[in-house]
Amino acid sequence: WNEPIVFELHQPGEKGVELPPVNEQIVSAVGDGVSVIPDTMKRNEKPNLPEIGQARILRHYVRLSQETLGSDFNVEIGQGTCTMKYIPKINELLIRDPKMMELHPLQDEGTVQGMLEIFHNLDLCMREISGMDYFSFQPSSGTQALFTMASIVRKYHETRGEGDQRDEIITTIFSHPSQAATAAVKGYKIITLHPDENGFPDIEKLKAAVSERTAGFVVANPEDTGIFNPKIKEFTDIVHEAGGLCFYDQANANGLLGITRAKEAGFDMCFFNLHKTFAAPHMCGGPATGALGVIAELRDYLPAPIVEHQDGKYSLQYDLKHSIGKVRSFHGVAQTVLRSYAWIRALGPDGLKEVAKIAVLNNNYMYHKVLAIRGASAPYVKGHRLEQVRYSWEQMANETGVTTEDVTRRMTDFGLHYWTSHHPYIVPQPFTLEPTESYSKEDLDEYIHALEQISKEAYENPEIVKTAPHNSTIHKMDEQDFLDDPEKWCITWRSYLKKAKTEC
Amino acid sequence: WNEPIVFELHQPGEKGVELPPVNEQIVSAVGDGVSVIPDTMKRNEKPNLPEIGQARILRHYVRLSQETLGSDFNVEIGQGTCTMKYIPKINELLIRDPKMMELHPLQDEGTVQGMLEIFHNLDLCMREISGMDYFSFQPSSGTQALFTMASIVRKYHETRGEGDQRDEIITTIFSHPSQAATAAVKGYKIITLHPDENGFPDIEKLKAAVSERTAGFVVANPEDTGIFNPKIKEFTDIVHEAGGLCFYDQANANGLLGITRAKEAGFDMCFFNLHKTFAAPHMCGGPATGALGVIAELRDYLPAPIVEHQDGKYSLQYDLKHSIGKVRSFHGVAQTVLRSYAWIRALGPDGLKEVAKIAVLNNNYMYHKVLAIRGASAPYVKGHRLEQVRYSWEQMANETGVTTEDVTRRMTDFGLHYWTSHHPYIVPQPFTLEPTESYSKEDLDEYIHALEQISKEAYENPEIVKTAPHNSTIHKMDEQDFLDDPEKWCITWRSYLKKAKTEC
Amino acid sequence: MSQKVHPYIPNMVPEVQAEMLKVIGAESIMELYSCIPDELKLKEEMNIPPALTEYELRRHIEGILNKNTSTKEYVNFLGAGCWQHFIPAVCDEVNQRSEFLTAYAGEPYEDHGRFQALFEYQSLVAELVDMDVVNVPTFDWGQAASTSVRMAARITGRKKILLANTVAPERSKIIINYGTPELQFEFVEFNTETGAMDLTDLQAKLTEDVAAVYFENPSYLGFIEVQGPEISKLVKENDSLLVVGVDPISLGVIAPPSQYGADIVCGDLQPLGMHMNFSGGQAGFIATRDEVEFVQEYPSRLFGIVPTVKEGEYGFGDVFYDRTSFALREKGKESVGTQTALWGITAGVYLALLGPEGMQEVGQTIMQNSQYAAQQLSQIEGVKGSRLHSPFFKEFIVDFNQTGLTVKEINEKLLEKKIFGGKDLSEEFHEFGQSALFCVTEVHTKEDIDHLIQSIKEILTK
Amino acid sequence: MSQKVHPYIPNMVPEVQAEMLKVIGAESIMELYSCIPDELKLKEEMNIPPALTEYELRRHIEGILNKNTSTKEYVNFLGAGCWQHFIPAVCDEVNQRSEFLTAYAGEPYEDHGRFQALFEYQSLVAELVDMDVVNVPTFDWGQAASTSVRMAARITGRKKILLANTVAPERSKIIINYGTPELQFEFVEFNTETGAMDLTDLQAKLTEDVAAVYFENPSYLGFIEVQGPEISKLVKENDSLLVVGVDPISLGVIAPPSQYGADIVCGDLQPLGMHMNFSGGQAGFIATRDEVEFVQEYPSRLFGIVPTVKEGEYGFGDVFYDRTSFALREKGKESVGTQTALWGITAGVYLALLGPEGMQEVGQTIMQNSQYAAQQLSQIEGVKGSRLHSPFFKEFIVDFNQTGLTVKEINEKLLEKKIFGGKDLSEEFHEFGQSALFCVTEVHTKEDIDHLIQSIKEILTK
Repeated sequence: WNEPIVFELHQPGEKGVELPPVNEQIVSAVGDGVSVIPDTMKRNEKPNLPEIGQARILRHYVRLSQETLGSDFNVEIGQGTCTMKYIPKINELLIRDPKMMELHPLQDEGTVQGMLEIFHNLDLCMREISGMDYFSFQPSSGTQALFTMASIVRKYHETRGEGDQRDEIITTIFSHPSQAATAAVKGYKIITLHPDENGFPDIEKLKAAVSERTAGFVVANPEDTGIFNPKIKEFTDIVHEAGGLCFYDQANANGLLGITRAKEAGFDMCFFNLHKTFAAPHMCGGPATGALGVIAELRDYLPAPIVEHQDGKYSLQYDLKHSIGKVRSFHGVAQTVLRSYAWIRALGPDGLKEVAKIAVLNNNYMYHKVLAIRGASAPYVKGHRLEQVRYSWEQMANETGVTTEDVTRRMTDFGLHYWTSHHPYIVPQPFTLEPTESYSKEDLDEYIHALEQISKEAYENPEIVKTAPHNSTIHKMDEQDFLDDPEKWCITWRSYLKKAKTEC
Repeated sequence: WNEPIVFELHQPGEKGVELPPVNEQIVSAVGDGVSVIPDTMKRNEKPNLPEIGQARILRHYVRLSQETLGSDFNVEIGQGTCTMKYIPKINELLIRDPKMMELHPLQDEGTVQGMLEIFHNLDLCMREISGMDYFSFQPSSGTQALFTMASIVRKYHETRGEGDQRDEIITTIFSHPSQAATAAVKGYKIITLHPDENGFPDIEKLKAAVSERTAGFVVANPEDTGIFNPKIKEFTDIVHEAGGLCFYDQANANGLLGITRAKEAGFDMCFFNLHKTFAAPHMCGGPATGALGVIAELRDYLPAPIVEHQDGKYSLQYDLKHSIGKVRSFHGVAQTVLRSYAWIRALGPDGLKEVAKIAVLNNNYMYHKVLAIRGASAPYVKGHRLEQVRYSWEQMANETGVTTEDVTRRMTDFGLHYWTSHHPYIVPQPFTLEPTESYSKEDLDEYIHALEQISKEAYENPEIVKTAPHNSTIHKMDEQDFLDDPEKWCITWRSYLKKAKTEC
Repeated sequence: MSQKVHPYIPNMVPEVQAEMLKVIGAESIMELYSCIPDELKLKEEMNIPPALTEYELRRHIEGILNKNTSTKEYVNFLGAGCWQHFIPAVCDEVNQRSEFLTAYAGEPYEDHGRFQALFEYQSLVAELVDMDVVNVPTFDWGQAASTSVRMAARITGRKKILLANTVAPERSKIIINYGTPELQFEFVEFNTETGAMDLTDLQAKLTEDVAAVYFENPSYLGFIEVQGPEISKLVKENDSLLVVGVDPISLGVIAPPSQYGADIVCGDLQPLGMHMNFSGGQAGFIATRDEVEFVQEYPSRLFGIVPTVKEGEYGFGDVFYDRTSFALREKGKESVGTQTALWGITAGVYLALLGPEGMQEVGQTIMQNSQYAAQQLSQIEGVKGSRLHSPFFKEFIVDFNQTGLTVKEINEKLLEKKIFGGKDLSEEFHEFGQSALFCVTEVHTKEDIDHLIQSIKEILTK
Repeated sequence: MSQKVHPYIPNMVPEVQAEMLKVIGAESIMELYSCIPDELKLKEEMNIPPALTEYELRRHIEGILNKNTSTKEYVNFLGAGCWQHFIPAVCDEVNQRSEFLTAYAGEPYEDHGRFQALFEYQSLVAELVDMDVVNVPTFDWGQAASTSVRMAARITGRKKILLANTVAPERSKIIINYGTPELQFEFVEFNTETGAMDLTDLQAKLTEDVAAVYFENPSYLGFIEVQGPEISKLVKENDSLLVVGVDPISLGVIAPPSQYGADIVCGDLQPLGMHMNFSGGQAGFIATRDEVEFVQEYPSRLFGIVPTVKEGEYGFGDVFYDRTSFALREKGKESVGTQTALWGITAGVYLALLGPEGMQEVGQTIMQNSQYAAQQLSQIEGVKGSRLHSPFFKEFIVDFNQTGLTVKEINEKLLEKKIFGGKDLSEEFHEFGQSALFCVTEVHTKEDIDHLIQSIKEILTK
């Protein structure tokens, strides 16, 4: 398809849907309803939205959907750190139950016992998986969970009278950028530890960093390199001794389920991405849930309410003494809570452990295969990778001029995703692959084969790769600064009409 | 995608879904359950089905779906006679209600009052639209409705002692082939009337054809040419005088809703395709419904049961004195009944009439535009077309060698459907377009433009058209007799493995 | 009602209409109807309620549907040709995809996916029935059986069809209406203790004008016809063809009829992934050997695989299209048209999901659950859990003659206990008196069955 | 439990594992975990119930969900930040498409459709709010407001934020937690008879350290703040920024805040096509003018349109990516990550469906229905239909102080009549005593409202 922008479909007079009409008797009783608005506050011109018949709108959006590569459609390995896994269709059916979709969050507790039971049951499961004592599902992404944890750290120290003194949070460079960013939002100075030559977090650097100003330590383990820090318990001990709290970004937990837990590693808090590790879909980027677990001592700091269960009755507990307040309206994204609960129940404890084991098996298989590709490498320690690996095309780039961005575009010609990775590009020419447990050996081989092919092309005929994509929905975008020059960027169609169209 | 055949995805040991397990106590009580089957009747080897994980199966089928061009995705004008119209999404939501999906057809009537009400309500609407007195929704396609009508014709004459004598059914060449085919199945000799030079059914030929052997007359009006027979009432009178029944194939009714009816034209029976005129989807070719209406006199010939309504209670009436028996199990395709009822209620009487009028407007607009394309024509009378037209590329084929089949393949490069038409090819190099009410002028123009472009190519560079498709899911198929030589045809994968693969 | 532009009809916009009429050269749309004589034009308004907006429509329809009580709310023991089975969510996802839902008769290129999915369905069912040719599905089992016996008649050039007397009565009605007047039908007696076909009667009726013998296995009454090989032998000796109808979900544990001599196999795909939908889920299949004399007699479409000009790529097309009524009108083989393609695709998804192990497992679980139910029913005084002595699959006759209550009465009382009892057989099979056909599948839990048992006990002791 | 291969985990097949381990050169999978010290390894089994098959899972979950009573069963008058509106079926169809459901962070090429759909959403909301820049949506209104005031603080270099005291209390909690410790917050008083902001108090608090004033319109309490232009004037005189939160479904009838001087507009998309989902449908948007000093302060992704090398073709990409925390970590603007993209796409579909007429119509119908409800309530003795005198949109305060009953008691009794009464305000707004916030939208029929009136009458006369 070469589908126009929705505004270009405008045909005055067409209609997409009819609204429920107002009752004539109501009109008789109250009139037109809008005259009560003072003139200054009335909308005088209708919004400049397009008018389009229903069939054409549907056609527009289903065509756009086909131009989108969901994980249902490809071997979704290339979005490393994102834990793209199979989204069970049964769960998608279950969340469309009107007994879920049509619930108002403020309904009387007696009328939402089922929903509260699901929240509580998932809480119980997450406790087993993490060793934590209480969970909140209010944070609606990993980033928001990180922010919530930073908020709890602050509240915790404030409650103890050390709010001003403890103004530093320590993180590592291979943890997700949101760890640093959210702590900074909460007013903290960030100390970022760089790894040792093997890619392990450096314990000496941590020792040097902690002090009476340390509020907390936040880290992913394994980090985005896929390397697990075996000394993690020593790390948390050091931070605890300095008086800080330790909080754990479990975005990379997929290789750890049933294997090792936050509690034993000495963490006070942790969070899991339900939309990654627990098989809720990514939905183009949310809504999502960052399930936040804390030890009993921190229960009263959680955002309210949390679900409690007593005498067979579920209730919402709003009365949390030190609560940071709220981070998201009402109860969070109930659908992801239901999906993840369903996923856990479909697997059971043994299945969860298999998830972890196969994710690690798949990743190590991939690791061995990718390292054999000409021009590819995986910096830092050999082996020791769990569920993902951050690789590098540094050699290929040096030898052929083909960069990891070129590979990104070329991969789309194979109908596959490939993501370079987060900033910062500490690893040069990076790419991050995370095969999860969802893909078969044959799937992995297909993906590996595409990488091999591109490497071959890069060495034999680099232009093919550099001018890619050749076979995608659109051609290569113009490389001028349409996205970074304020005179040229157009964030909306009306803006485009003002800026770009006038040039023509 | 270049998606393999599902059997090629086989990986021994993988599993697509788990079944509900048998209860252990049941096993204790009855054992393995299968030992009671005598050895001769036991299945010894498991069926040779593939073993595939759930994600891979889903990926397979969703990819195949993307390689299928549903009417949601294109300007679906090219399947003339099929009345491809907008399928409202609200109706698709409604049929997924468990109160519909999970009903057993033999449930106590008291527990399916809602379903029976919908059947009855649709019956009432169809009576208004057709002038008939009773409807059955048991026939599950147009063809089955035609067959049912032929069965009623036979039963009717048998009841009157003329079963053997009246052994001929008269039809016309531009009616759907199923009219002749189904009557033949019911044991009738078929008399086919050819049109006069203007494309109208020839009343003189009808007069010559009727006799005491005439059992019935079946016709579409307008026929597949889009030409309405204005003398239809004279036709039915002639047949009635000869003692035959008249039954009406309303597959082409989309231009007639609220304009003219079967009753006034003198028909004793008629049917409508709910999956065409009444906006139930085609679903790749069924399940569907041929809603069959009869005049009061023929009520007792209908297949049982029909729905009745008395004192606010709906019931199934099985006791029809002359019933032909059954043509389909239970009650027919309840989902299409619900969909069509919903569609009628969304339009109301005025909306239905608009459907007809706009379908005719769209078709006549198209007609004028297509006739202006080089090489295209519409045989028979000028004008007088209602909702569709059978066109011809005879001139283009003569002048350029490009045939209507070539155009079919080339249209797929534009992401559009184009159907040549039914056999027999009375009109040379035929194509049949039916734009329905669902498409906007802009949509029609897009389709017309594609035809113009192809005509241009045919005259300027015919090879482009002849070697099409260039840009479709697959390349042009090998033109050998893989489909007609018994040594080469492979109707199943196992057959392919036996025949084709051994050659390699 | 003023003419608001309806969301489904874009060209109701007056300005657009005017522009189009100008191109056509007409003053008004009604002018385009000048070919219809005035006396045929509808004068009055149709008596149909005014249009509802989407939200009103939804409330209206849901309001009506809420008068139904579904098998999700009550425990259901009805079968008799429409069965409640486990339906994997993936089946629904695939058949609700907009592309498959709204596609129709496209060509092998733009509809490649549809062709492939149907070819795969043919191939998967072929493995299940162990035969080489399977059709694009027809309306239902009744139609499949009807066409099967007509095919047999054309192949043999004979006109008489013998039907087992245990064939589902509603199905025989379809078969007989479809076959007459060209074919003659006769019924073969059965043993009322086992359900098995009376071979003596069969032999007597197997005259030289018999084109085919048709029976069902598992039968409508649930019992397994264990004389497959014997019947086959008699049929073959008479140069007739053997047509057998099957419930395909039984074929993981019961031998497919091809293995005991059937020439044509037919049945219903509904158990393989279709919701009951008040009977909207039925779809009939036909399977035969890959022999020209069989293939040429199919009225249905048959999709075959074809290489494309690119090596290693497959395309698909209609095999032997010229036999169909599309091509030959009344000279074609019966007729063809819209049938039940989407259910074919769905059955393919189901079989791919279950695989060989799954099909075996589901068959076994059904046998275990249904045997358990029959066993428990038999322990109730006055009730015979399975009236017939032969092994059965999924369904079985429960004999209530000794209870003093009619099936109708029992079912009414079961309804109060949120149970849909089995189908009342007292009209269709007088020989069994007050008996009912109960259906137990893999979806019934032990608790469901125990609830039935307990409820019947309570009803009988009242 | 023996290790059956799970349908979600294909490589559980032992033979495949062996092959893969051979490539890796390891003996067992656990060997790959050697990097984890033994003392960190979990010794006990997790106390989670054993795995359920798909059918068991479905019965289990549906069994739990059946304990809920939804707003489809009872008539609902709850709003307060999550509202029941008409949702066109096309919205659901689009957001349930497998492609959108399972896509994530693909590149502009293979995810072209996602980029375009989000760019279109931005563009459509831009028309509604009459501003040139709109972000890819964030979590909810609370987050959008939080970020808006932080943006204002960065733009002005000031640290104090004034909040209208009528801002939703739960929303203020989010804003304050998100803003502290960097920002200071102060509340501006309101007139308890009209809800309007106390301009004298505002003026007094508008000191030179004030970065922004934030109020909501229509407000949490439903009334329309009619002093928009006056407030704007005061704010501008102080070189502060005006941030206004809106319910976007009101913008077909109420002026968008940009038209009375707002610099930043935010709100929740949930009314535009999202089911309530027990609050899973929230999504926050932010809109500003197209000025560098504003654009550079967005933490969110902003998709822009870019020509491709082929003329007339559009591509899409991230505008000014280097401002984000992805690029700059703690030096970026706040943080970005997974937010609520699918709801953005859905809101786009909704706006495209309704068009200019529809947005106007829905706003008007809501006003008429809610005014009717308030009017009828006022006719009940002891009840004041709308506690405030000002015009309101969709929600209004119902004063029960004269009835002698608490809101809690009334709501409990309404529940018996299958009605969810309005939100109890007695804790959040003591000044209104026993009052409740009722919500009436276009989905309420006259019958629904009359049922409420009748029920309250019955409750009060008992």
